[in-house]
Amino acid sequence: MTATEASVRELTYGAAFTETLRQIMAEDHDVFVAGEDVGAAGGVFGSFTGLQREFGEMRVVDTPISEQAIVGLGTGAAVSGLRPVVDLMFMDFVLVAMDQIVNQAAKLKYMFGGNTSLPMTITTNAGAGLSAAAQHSQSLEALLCHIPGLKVVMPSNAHDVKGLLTASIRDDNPVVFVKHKRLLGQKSYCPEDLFEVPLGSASITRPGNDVTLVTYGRMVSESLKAASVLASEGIDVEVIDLRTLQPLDTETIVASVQRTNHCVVAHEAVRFGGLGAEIAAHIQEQAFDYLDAPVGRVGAPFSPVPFTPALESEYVPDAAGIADDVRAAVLRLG
Amino acid sequence: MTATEASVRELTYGAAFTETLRQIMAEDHDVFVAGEDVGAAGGVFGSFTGLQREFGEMRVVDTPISEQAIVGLGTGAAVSGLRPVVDLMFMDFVLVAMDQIVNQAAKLKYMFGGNTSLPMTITTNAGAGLSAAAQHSQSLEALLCHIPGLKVVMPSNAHDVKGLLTASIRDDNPVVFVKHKRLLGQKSYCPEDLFEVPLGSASITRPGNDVTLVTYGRMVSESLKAASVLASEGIDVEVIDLRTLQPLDTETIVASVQRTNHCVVAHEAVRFGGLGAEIAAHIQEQAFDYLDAPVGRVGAPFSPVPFTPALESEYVPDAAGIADDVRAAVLRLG
Amino acid sequence: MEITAEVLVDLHHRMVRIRRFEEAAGALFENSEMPGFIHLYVGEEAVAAGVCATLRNDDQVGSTHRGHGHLVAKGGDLSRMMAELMGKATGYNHGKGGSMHICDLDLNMLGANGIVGGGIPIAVGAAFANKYRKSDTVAVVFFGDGATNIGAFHEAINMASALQLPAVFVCENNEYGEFTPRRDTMGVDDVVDRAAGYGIPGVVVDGMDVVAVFEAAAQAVARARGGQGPSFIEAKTYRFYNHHGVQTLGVKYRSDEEVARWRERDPIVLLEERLLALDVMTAEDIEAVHRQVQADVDAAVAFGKESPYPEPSALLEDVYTVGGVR
Amino acid sequence: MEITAEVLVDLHHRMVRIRRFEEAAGALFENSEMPGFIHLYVGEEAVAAGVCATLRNDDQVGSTHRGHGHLVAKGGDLSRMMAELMGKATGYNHGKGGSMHICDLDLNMLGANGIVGGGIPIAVGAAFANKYRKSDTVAVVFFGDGATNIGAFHEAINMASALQLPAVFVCENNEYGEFTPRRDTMGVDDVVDRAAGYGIPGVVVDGMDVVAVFEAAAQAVARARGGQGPSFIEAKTYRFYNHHGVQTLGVKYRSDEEVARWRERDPIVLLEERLLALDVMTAEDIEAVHRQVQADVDAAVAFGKESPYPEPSALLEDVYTVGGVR
Ligand SMILES: Cc1ncc(C[n+]2csc(CCOP(=O)(O)OP(=O)(O)O)c2C)c(N)n1
Ligand SMILES: Cc1ncc(C[n+]2csc(CCOP(=O)(O)OP(=O)(O)O)c2C)c(N)n1
Ligand SMILES: [Mg+2]
Ligand SMILES: [Mg+2]
Repeated sequence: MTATEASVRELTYGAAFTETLRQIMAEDHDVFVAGEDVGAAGGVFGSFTGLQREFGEMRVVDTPISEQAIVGLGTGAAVSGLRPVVDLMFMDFVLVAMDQIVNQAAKLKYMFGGNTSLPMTITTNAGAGLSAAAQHSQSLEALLCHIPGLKVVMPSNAHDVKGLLTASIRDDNPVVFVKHKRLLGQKSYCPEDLFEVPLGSASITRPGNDVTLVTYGRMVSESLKAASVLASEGIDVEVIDLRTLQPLDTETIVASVQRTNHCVVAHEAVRFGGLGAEIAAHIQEQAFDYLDAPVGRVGAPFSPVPFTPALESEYVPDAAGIADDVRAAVLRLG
Repeated sequence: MTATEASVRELTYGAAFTETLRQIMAEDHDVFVAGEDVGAAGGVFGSFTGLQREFGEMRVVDTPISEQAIVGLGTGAAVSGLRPVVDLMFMDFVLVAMDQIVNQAAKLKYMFGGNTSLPMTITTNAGAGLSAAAQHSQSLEALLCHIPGLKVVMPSNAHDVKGLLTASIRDDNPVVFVKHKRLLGQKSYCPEDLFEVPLGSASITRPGNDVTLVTYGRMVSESLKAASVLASEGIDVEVIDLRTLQPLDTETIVASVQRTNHCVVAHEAVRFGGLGAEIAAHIQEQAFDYLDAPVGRVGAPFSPVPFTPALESEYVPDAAGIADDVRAAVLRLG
Repeated sequence: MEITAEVLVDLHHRMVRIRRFEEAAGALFENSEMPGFIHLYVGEEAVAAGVCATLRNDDQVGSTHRGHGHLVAKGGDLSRMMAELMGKATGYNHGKGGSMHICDLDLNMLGANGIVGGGIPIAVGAAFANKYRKSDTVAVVFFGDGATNIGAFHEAINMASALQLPAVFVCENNEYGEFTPRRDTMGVDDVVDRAAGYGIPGVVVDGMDVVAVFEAAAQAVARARGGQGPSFIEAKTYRFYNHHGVQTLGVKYRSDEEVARWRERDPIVLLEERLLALDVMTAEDIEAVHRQVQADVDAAVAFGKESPYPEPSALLEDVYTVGGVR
Repeated sequence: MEITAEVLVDLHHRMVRIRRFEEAAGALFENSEMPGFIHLYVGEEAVAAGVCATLRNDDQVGSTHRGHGHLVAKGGDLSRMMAELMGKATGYNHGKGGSMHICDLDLNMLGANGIVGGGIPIAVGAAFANKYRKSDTVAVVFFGDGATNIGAFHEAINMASALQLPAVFVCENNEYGEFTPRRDTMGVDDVVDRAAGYGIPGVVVDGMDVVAVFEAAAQAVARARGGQGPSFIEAKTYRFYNHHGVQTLGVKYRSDEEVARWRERDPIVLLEERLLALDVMTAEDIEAVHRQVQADVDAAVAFGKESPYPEPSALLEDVYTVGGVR
């Protein structure tokens, strides 16, 4: 064991979330949490475990089952100068509160001519793979990224959970912070002290020269798996983890594609109209002359998420499918 | 005046909607209308004028201000075999009912393993340009097109209003039928008898050889204006009016681009993450080797819709902006 | 409807079917033999059974995430149910829906629903269709106490009142929404206090007493069937198991004493005591029902286990109704 | 709060300011000199004036699409208001909001809102902030009768009750939602019947009697300020003009007789009769108030007309708070 390895502090993705929240709440009394079962129960995914005991019922608020009022609570409190973290449990429930998020929180500052700020973080859990069926498995980030006024974050590992959550809560805009349910138990490196990963900056998770693989959330690990397989085939993949989806770090993406001349975008969300469409459209605009092949897109097929594991495993994109698309891009005959 | 001109029957876009609904309701007793102020008042845009007098209160139902329950009313009635037309007045209010539309109506058939059909049409009015500000001016079609299970229609003229509305109401799936507020008073050719414009088929509104301009809704007339200007500059533009956005007629688009080798997509919705992104991404996938320039995209900038006409006129895309992007595409130096 | 011996026997049968089905499903789930989330109806059987026994086949039922009991009570096929929970092609939804979306449209059971309150507007839409068709069919919708805090509930019940639809609203008040006590989430003693705000009649019934539920439901259904509009029933009940699955893991949110107190009022035991006291059934008769139902449930489990998963080609089927132009 | 002569004069002044402002705005609108939609408050002045006169500057006000009256009553600057309605850079929202989003956050008026019911959860959030900070500030939210049919209203008022927040819910019951009579959309005689469903006290007041409104509001606000939780006020009122704009075009949805009956109870005239009867003001005093306010309104119109539109560069400003990391 080297010195570096010895000092690596590991935490699960879920625990990183809880620890970060606890540290931020300790340093900033304006930060509070509200949502269904976030209090005594600690949240359905354990994301808020222990916080109510530590900070009390006023700072960790169990609410009625009322997603619209939960987001409104956050919006009104944020306009009043607090820094709310409101939880919507499953990303599918974002749809229940869509008016409050899109018509209200996202637009208030602009409609008010700038006369307010809205430092609210909405936390939620996305993603398929738990046989939770069509109303508890969606990845709906494309809907939010299209809305001016919102920021959208989807971390892929414990380190970024910490850095992005810190930046999100400290940001003066409404941020939707999306965890992936299947990453909650994944352990990885996470520093103890609070730090920020700036919103809007992607990270190059694996440098490479032959093709740029743009991804985020749970598809980062699948992409890295695909990259390993492809490496053995002589294809050197650069993997970019977007981390923040809105604002999108187009500079990092375009610079990479200008170098590799090939690109594939991979996400778990439905392919048609997903964020991959915006990224592909943007790349062909900005790097047209550099592209040796069309920008490939990996995403879920055009159907609701099926319940049965037999179909869900076909539905969710994986390393093998990503590798196929990368091969197609790189090996394309001009 | 020629014989053809003499026989041309003109109707406003809004009147075509009302006439079609009246004709369909007369022939199919399973069709009813429900929504806020659709009855005695005839709808805030006059779209339902006279229908309650003709068909009675049970077939033209004034509802409470309850968008979720309005869509649910349609969904439950459709599952029970009726063919509801439910109105949401402004497209911005789709967000209030987003759970009922996306989590329920769009997915029920699939979640139920196919054991139902859902012949519901949701009608609404989109678009900016009336100084109606950020909560009454949005074009949110990209949100709906991303959702498997929904169909989405946006007609550009009276003829298509009639043909598409007929096809929508007769379709056994949930269809969101989006009118543009600023087109309601526009007169154009419209046959008297009912007919269908099949969902999913685009129309080539103006054939051309140099560049394909893909558009829909109110941007069709702006695109045609741009095409006229460009024609005088020697640029021969093919204008495709998508008419249906989901399912998207990719065949017509790709075939055109393979011929013209240039493409611009224009819509009123916000450019980032708009439907134009999907179309551009798709074209570069399917016609990469045919493209002499990147697919251009025209759309609204990344802000909520401003109230004041001084800014709103800058916000909404127009013929001049479209022409600029087309020129950029066609005149691009390889 | 009168409480004849026949009705009592029928109520008992419905309840036992629910109980045995749920116990089997719960066991499979705890044993990791069943995918996804399941919300068991054990303890609340009297509500679904009492209400559904008053319904005709063509009456519609709207349901919740805790929907197995509603489907069993409406006459659901246990084998197709069990197969669905297991994600099999032979299931009600061909494996695409699972526990949270299980439905039988032939029985007019309009599906469980994963969104709290999401099924209420849809059931009201079914009630509208009944009135529209001038039929005397009634739509009944079940929902939890927690669901009465969500906007969709409010809009839908108000819509039913405004349009005077043939609908019955049945609140299964088990005093918790997941892990949060109801009293922390609303300022009323009884959920039924909300009915007056919609101008519709409401009653509270002992949700552990299936006869009481049956009688209240019979009245509400008759009222709706007679064109006199919607009404509200609050059934005070309790779930014997955890919100999701069987065992409570993690934080304990209900005291052992509270659970024990409710378990003493097991709705099936209460009915069986009555059946014996009234000499409607003997202990042997009761035993026989349990045995027969258990055999049916065992067969359902076997059917589910033996059934195949759907083929991958099913993934993209039934997203749309194709060729749906008439 | 006591109804002193001073309070009466203040109430009168607030009402006249609303009336004169709205008449001017309506005239500009009908004359096509004002863009967009406007929903006038004429006829309902006693509600905003009576409630806002009980408030401190730091108390928050949540509003609706019919929001001018709320802002004027809270002390809004008429010039910045008129400029906003005209879409000018000098307006409250720098022309970006207009009538449906007009706000003054320094006065804690949290903005008109174009979504029916959309402002209610936000006001409840402000009430939460007050409690969180242990301040005795109160959040008041106005909404129409029609808005009480929407889910956001239900969720928000229930949340305020569950969390015992310092909030006051004021329903402006003008008996119509756009062109649809209230009675067609809900099964209760009085909107206040809904308060009991949230376990909070509710009262009905004559919304044309500003003193009655003031007294009810003073009680509700004191209650909230004292930490005793939310309450509900239904003010029966009427809008003298159309839902949107001044004249009713198209279908007539209210009888002339009905409009005339309500106009006879003009809240300003009623108060002026009282002021005269009580010798608090003379006819000349009253006349002077109207004259002075009219001069202010005329100045506001002139200010609005003379003000410049925002520069195109403003289009992309204020979408986000930039550099907002503290
Ligand atoms: C809109 C929405 N919010 C939250 C959830 C998560 N959730 C599932 S069940 C449940 C509790 C429901 O409580 P209640 O309505 O009382 O029904 P019970 O589970 O007690 O039968 C919650 C919060 C959901 N499924 N949908
Ligand atoms: C969610 C939503 N649905 C519909 C509308 C259209 N709309 C604007 S005002 C209004 C009527 C509101 O009635 P009420 O709440 O009684 O207020 P009033 O106009 O009478 O003051 C409607 C339906 C809207 N703005 N928002
Ligand atoms: Mg419950
Ligand atoms: Mg009203």
